[in-house]
Amino acid sequence: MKDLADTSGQPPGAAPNAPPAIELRGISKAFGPVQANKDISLSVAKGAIHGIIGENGAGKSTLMSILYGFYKADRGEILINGQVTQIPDSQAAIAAGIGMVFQHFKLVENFTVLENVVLGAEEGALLRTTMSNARKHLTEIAEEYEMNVDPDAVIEEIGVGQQQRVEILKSLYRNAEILILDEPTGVLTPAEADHLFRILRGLRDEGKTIILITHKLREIMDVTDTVSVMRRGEMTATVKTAETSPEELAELMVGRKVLLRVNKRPAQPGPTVLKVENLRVVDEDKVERLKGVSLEVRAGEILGIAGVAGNGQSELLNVLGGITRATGSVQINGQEIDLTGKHSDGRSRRKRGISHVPEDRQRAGLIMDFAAWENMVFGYQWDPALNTGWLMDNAGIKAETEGKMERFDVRPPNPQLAAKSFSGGNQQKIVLAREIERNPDLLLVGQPTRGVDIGAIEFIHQQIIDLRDAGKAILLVSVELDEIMGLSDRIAVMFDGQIMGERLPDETNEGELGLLMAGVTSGEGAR
Amino acid sequence: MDVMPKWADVVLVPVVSLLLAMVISALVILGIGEDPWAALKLMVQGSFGSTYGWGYTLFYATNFIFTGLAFAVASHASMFNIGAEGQATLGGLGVALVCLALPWPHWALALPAAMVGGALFGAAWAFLPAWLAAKRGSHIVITTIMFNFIGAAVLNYMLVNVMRPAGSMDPASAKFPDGTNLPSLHDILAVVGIPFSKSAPANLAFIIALIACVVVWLLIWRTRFGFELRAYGKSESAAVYAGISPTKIIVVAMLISGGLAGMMAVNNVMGEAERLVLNSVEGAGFIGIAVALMGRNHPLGILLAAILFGFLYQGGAELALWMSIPRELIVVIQGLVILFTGALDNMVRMPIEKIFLAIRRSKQAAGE
Amino acid sequence: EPAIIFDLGGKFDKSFNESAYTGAKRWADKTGGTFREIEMQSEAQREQALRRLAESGSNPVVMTGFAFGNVLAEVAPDYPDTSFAIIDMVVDQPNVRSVVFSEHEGSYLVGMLAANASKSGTVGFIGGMDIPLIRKFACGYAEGVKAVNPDAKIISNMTGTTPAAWNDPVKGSELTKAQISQGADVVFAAAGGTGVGVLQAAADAEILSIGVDSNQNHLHPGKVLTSMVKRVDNAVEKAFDDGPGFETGIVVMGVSNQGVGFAMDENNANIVDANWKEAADMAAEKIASGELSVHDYMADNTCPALEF
Amino acid sequence: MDFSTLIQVLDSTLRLATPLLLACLAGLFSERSGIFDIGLEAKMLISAFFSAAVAYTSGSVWLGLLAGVAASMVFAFIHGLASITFRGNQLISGVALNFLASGMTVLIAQSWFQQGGRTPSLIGGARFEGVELPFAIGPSDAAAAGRPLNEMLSEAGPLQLFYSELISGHSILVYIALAAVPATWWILFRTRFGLRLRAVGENPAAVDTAGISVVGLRYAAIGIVGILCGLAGAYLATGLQAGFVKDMTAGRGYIALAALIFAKWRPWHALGACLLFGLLQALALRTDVVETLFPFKMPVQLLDSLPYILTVVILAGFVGKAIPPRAGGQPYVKER
Ligand SMILES: Nc1ncnc2c1ncn2[C@@H]1O[C@H](COP(=O)(O)OP(=O)(O)OP(=O)(O)O)[C@@H](O)[C@H]1O
Ligand SMILES: Nc1ncnc2c1ncn2[C@@H]1O[C@H](COP(=O)(O)OP(=O)(O)OP(=O)(O)O)[C@@H](O)[C@H]1O
Ligand SMILES: [Mg+2]
Ligand SMILES: [Mg+2]
Repeated sequence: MKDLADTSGQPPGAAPNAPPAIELRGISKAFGPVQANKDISLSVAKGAIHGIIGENGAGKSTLMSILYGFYKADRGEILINGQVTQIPDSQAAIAAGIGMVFQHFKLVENFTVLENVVLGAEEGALLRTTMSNARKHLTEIAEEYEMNVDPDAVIEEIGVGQQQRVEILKSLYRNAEILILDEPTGVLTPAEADHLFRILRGLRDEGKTIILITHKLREIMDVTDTVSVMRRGEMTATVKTAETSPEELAELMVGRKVLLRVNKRPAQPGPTVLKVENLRVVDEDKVERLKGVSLEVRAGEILGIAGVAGNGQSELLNVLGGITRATGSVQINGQEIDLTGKHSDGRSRRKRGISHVPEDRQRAGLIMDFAAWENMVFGYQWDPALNTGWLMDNAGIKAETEGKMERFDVRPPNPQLAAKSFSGGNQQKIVLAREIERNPDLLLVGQPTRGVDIGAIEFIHQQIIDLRDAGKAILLVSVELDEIMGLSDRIAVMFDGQIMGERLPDETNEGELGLLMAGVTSGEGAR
Repeated sequence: MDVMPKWADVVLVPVVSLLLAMVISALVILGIGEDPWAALKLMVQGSFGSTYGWGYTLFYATNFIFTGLAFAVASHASMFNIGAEGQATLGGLGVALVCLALPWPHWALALPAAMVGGALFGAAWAFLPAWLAAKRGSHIVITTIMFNFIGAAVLNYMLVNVMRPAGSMDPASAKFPDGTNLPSLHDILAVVGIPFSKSAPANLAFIIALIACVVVWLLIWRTRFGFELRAYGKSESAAVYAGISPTKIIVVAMLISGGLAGMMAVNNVMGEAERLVLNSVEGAGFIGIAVALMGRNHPLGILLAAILFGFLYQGGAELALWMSIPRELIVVIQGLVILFTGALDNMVRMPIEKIFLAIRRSKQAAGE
Repeated sequence: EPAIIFDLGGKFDKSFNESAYTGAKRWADKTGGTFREIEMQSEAQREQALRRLAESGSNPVVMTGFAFGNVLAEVAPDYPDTSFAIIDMVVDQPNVRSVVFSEHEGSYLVGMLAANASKSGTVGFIGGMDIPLIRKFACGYAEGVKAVNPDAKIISNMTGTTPAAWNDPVKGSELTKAQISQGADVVFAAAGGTGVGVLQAAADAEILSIGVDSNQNHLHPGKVLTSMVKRVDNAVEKAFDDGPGFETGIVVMGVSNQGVGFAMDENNANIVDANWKEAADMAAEKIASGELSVHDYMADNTCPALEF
Repeated sequence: MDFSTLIQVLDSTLRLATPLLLACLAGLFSERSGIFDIGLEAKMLISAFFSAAVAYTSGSVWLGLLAGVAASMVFAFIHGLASITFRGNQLISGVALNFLASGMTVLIAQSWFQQGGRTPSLIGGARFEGVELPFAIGPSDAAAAGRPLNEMLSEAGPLQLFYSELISGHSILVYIALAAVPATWWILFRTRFGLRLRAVGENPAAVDTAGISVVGLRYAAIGIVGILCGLAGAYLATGLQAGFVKDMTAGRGYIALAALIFAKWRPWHALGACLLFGLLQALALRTDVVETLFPFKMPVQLLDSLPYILTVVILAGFVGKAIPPRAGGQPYVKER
């Protein structure tokens, strides 16, 4: 472990010489063959906001879940306020004053807020008194921390922001002194995130200790006092936030200097390939997800869609990819495509020359139990070229797959291996190989480098640019602003199901895009 | 990454599970005061010791191949079809209606028609549960259970009120015309000069079952539809991404499944009884579940498992006859086999996985 | 070695199959011989059971129940050297002995006793599976009741339409309760194993019941009026006695040759009035001599004394 | 149909609904905790056998009841082992246990009593007799008056008839089953245990992170299932009937499951559904009544399968959607 800082440095809210609120020593945890945590040690001072960063799958959630008693560590010990504490289950963690807000909320969807809050913290075997006391207590806490929620609202009927409040209230209700938040801002708008951080600072100033897991370096720099970096199951460094920089953290995260610039020539846009007009999507719960989106992508250019997750980008990709039904108009090469009915599915889209690299490769892009060669034709199995009469041409497909795996540097290049046996980056390469080698007119790409290490990122970016240079139209959706800025020829920003505006990458900056992403149009609030 | 090599998953785990089931069965036999070893010998002798025994073993196996394949096809689409019992019941009705509809001149004409009739009726019985699952999200397990009961009532009504010949007291259909009688294995093997028991019921349907194994294998692993079906079964979200219609997969998979179950009737109704009787399926629909589980949903595995269960059935009948062990013993064994190979799979798998993991770790340690 | 196959319901149904078992057992005790036995579990196994026994050299093979009729007609020609006997059904094959009973005659006699014992003037009949054979019981019973009390009311129910009706005691007891509430105070169960439920419900409600096939008087001493015994045991014993190659053809067992009758023993001695018994005995004599003829439902599928 | 026939049919309905109700409430606890159980049938059957066998051997129906419940608990525990501890497929486990119970009961019965897979008939203290409620006309009044009970009842007024025939005179287990409905409601919605149980069927991870043992809760539910199914089976063999006969549950476990869906997993609705299905069964026994009710000849087979048909209709969502507990049927897997 590389120690960049004296971690016992006192944060603002701490008493001098107090033992650290949390100390982990030599924690290891394996899930079957996957070593999620390797001999991790960490110490967090009382009254600090401590950040943890690391790539997807680095083991952050696992480590925190061990601290919270959700998983049991294979080895190692936990000290709370200097005392060695056994945390065999969450009960013990709660008793030790630890509260955790999970990346995926742990709420009972059809229970009320109040029921969720008291669950597990009931006063006696009967509910009557528990409920009335809890209602009072909850209202007090909610007022104290400005987190108003209706105690009788049913969870599935309130928004994610509200749900998150319930999770925090749950911890506070249990008198948590140590609060762990796992990627709390992924689902929040910038304004909601700001509110959350205000609350967190307030809690810290009361002497509570907070651990914040996030991917966003900006947030780390903004709110934390100290920060730890994890990589591949190991703790690579712990530093004081004031003494580091985003660049340094990024380097620590991936293990080498990060080159975020992409080399590309100026675009040579050709004729319009994709023309979208007034696209609207209403989901199962009758919520309007796309509120009249219009845009155009031309041959030989990359249109990047920026935005906070959950503002309609996924729906846009899904409509264009044939997964979701919609109203409005979409033209490919001047021809209208069906948005409802029998021919609005992925297969029809593919036949029209649209390829789609989905945002979630594991849930959509791949069949994890299928072999690589089967995945290499997944979605195109109907193609006569892949079939001989009634049967699929398995031998031919395997042979072709070998070539593609080589060209896209998929490791190991073994077509028989199941998709789940490849690492995330290699899985993504399989999807890209499949979609790009179809030589589509339009490529839809969602989060192409999510959970992919830096080496693979460079490769994937290059493939996308090569496709553009081959004169294809590309619609790129990413929540990573850097990626959008680096790859796009034009940038459209989505907020709340609408396009807030379009910018050219050279003529804008992250600040302006950030405002658009928060729904502030330049007229009102641009600098 | 897989913890275990494939052979361990496909062979070792089921075999160990089976052994456990057998050990408990032996204890049960001991418990009722009989000698398990003698029982086993008797069962083996009775089911494999003569062509007569073989004839019954294969006859039962034929039923189980059809229902096992039926369960497996639906399973690959992650549909838990436990309605094979009802589908086979209705298949019997279809076969009987076809056989009784015309004065068939020769079995070669009657057979394809009966196969179509059985498959059609079986598929029809699977259609509604499938459609409800696809369109209204109804739980396929519960609807197929319900349809088993409704199917039994339908057959009951048909036999008692419609198909019972005048003057007969039996709730059974009339005997099928001679032109529908399928050649038995005795007849078939006689052609190549192999002597085979004349009175055992194994018949041409066994050959059809073997063909069905090959066809199902081709369908699942070699055709586009099979590809889509397996893809849907593994991941619905990915299937939708790829433009595979869940409705189509669910409905077609269930129709094929029901059709296979229905075709079982060619064996027991047309091949053996040559008339339709109540409860002609005799639980084969449920045994299909065990057969498919043991056979890991693969036709070859299903064939082997079906023969195993055919052995249990025939051997069990022999036990009831020659030892004072009630025939229910095979129901117990059957339950144990399903329990161990299906529900308690992890009980066997987890320790075996641990062993493989330990071996791998130590190898890695040695390699480093 | 002789063999016997019991129909659905099992050999301990306390009724039909048990009667057959008694006969076989008696033969074994008498001769010291052994016999082979199989109980049917399902419709579809009949043929296998028959063949397996014939195949393994059992001879003669006796089976109880009309449901074997179709199957036996097919199997018998394949084993010309084996002698088969079937109870309750006629199968026309050279190596088959068909034993049928004049159940209507025995039912007539217990009907007379029922009418005499009834205080309410309402008696019940609960049949097993609704088939002509059982209607034959019901019809003879009704005639016997009417012979004693022309104004008597006879309530008749069948348990079901499938062989499951032979073994459904719950339904038997529910039907009995219904009949009791309709005023019946004597109930005749001609329903195999289902009758256990009938007799139980009747005993619970303190009314009288009439057993069938076997002598069931002992099941609830003092509460079972009598039993319409059908000497299946005799038929089986005789077939075993006669051994392989026995005389084939149709054997009719009626009142005249003690094939059917009503059971008297210490269990019902106190509840059957001597006068009633005498009347029934007289009727039996008349039937035997041909002076009195009881209508046979199966002869023309009608019943003058009862509507179904 | 006259009043006394109506009372008769309802009386029969109550008797036939009792095992359904007990099993249905068992299913309710199980599925509310997230465990599907198509093995209700198995537990009822094994309990029916052991309660009858032990009641016969010991002469005490209460010992029989205890044995039945214990046997049912053992089967429930096996299901728990398969579906909770070993995270196996709950449906397969249910199917397997149904086979096991069906074969096991006959096998043991045969080797114990040699009566072809049944127990000898139970008499006297080995059976549950009807409980005569105060003021009801029952066998004791009849004995005292020296007149047939039937006659006395036929003279009684409608209210007395209703009370004596329909309300009074059932076995104690019938009253227990009825009382179990409000008890279930109260436990589920008014106690800490109920709150947690409902939560674990919806989202076990929420329960787990709240510091409550998912496994413990589910085993507790399984235990309740064992008791209730045990009661149901014992009622069949020692209350409704006097002894065990093979496969005597005759699909009641599945009808209970159907009733559970029909009731949308709610206790009071379960009572309604079970009474309805009980009524259908009672009517199927009384073809004479059915004939007076319907202008056409209603096939018994249709009557028999109505519970199943109604369940399919409910499942199809045409009559209000039946949404099962969300975590139902899936084992709780923390670590892959
Ligand atoms: N329950 C589990 N069972 C098996 N493997 C798991 C489990 N949870 C996590 N893993 C594996 O452990 C590793 C670390 O996962 P973890 O969720 O801790 O990462 P993370 O740093 O939180 O990633 P992310 O940023 O995506 O949340 C990954 O390889 C993951 O696949
Ligand atoms: N949940 C899991 N179950 C089984 N194996 C897993 C799991 N998660 C990861 N692995 C295996 O662990 C190995 C490392 O996976 P991981 O995704 O962490 O790779 P990585 O180092 O992040 O690579 P990349 O940069 O390509 O994503 C891979 O071989 C993968 O198969
Ligand atoms: Mg995480
Ligand atoms: Mg990775």
